[in-house]
Amino acid sequence: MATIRYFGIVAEVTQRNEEYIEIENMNVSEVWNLLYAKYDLSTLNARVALNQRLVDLNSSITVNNNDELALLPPFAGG
Amino acid sequence: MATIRYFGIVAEVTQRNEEYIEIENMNVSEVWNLLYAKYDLSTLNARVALNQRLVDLNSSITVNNNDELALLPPFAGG
Amino acid sequence: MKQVFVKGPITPDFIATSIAKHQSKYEIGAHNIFLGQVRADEVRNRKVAAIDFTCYEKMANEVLHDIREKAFRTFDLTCLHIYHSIGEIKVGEVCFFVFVSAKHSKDVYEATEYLVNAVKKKAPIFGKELFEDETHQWKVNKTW
Amino acid sequence: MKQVFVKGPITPDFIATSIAKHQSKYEIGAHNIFLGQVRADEVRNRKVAAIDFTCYEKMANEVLHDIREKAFRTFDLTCLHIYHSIGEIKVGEVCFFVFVSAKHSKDVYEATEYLVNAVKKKAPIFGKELFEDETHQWKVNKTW
Repeated sequence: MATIRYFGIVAEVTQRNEEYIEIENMNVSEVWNLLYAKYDLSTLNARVALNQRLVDLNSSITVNNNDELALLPPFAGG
Repeated sequence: MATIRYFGIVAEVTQRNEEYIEIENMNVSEVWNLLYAKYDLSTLNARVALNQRLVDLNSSITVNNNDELALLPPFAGG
Repeated sequence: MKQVFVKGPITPDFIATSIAKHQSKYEIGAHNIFLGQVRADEVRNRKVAAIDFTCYEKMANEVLHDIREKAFRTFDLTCLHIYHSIGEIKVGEVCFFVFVSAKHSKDVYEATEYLVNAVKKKAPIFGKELFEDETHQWKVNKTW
Repeated sequence: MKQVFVKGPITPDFIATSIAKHQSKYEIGAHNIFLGQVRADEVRNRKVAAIDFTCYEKMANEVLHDIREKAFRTFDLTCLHIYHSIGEIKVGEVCFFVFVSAKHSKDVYEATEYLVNAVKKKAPIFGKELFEDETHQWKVNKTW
């Protein structure tokens, strides 16, 4: 199971802070498209972090079980 | 009488913080030369302020009685 | 890993204590402090009353570690500290505190500006602006 | 004329109180603070133990008034404060406090640097560095 975490306005839209999904032979881009379709994320201008590092939404890096993928809305610190 | 004020290392050399001198038809440059000769100010790299405004050591501005002339060593605030 | 996130506002007392801790470091000649204070912005006649901050702490700590390392490589600093609030911070309260110390004053200014901008741009911190009328909107940094 | 000169060191408490006073100004989003701390410099094996500051207060107040006016004309600031110690300030103690506040962070950095450098260069403040062995030397700012 991979952990998917949601923050800020993304969590508001998905109505959860995290969930676990079974991953098989999927890359970042495919997981992103899966979640994008499941929730309507089109207006959110989100980014993806794989194991705490930002990666491209279209990245072909493989997502493994035990990985943590986070969907991050615009940063607003400071 | 004009007031002459000394600060920092200048006051240390002149051994006083202020004195009053009778001024007659003297400009800044002449007063400076008078004090320069009276005390040995040669090594002090001082500046002169007339009524709280910096003026050139060679200034020909007239010094009047009731004026305040200050001999200022290098600034060291901050 | 240094503790960056503070629950609730960063108080003047907390800042004073941080300053006092540096008074035994006799090689320091200059400190520069940046404080971010929650502003009562107006958005279409609604006034901000507070910002509720959350963060992705695990990622934020790594990002902040890198930012800190880069600052030490780039600028001649004695020490630096970064603190950011989590939770609801009211207008007028301080939510962000960057503290840079160096031997000489010339080294502190640019380092502070670098740190403030790097945190705004790179740290996964999220801010929900709560308006007086109980509606809200999500804050977006210009650097996004 | 604002009161700039403070007898003795500028304490962390004094700084905290200044910060607290700004928390009711809801238009402020960013503060930048510069603190000058007395450093234990070594000069030919003699170590600085304290600096004894004096000033030509009448002239300093006029100079600082001009510096403050120029800063308000040049930068988009909400408020600014300058404090400088007079008397003997020990190593580790703060002798100089510049406090700049603005709506946005981008406006504070350069203003702080301008103010610090203008005070160092233009204000008639004199510093006698007292060494641990009870000798002394007069401090000279590089800008002289």
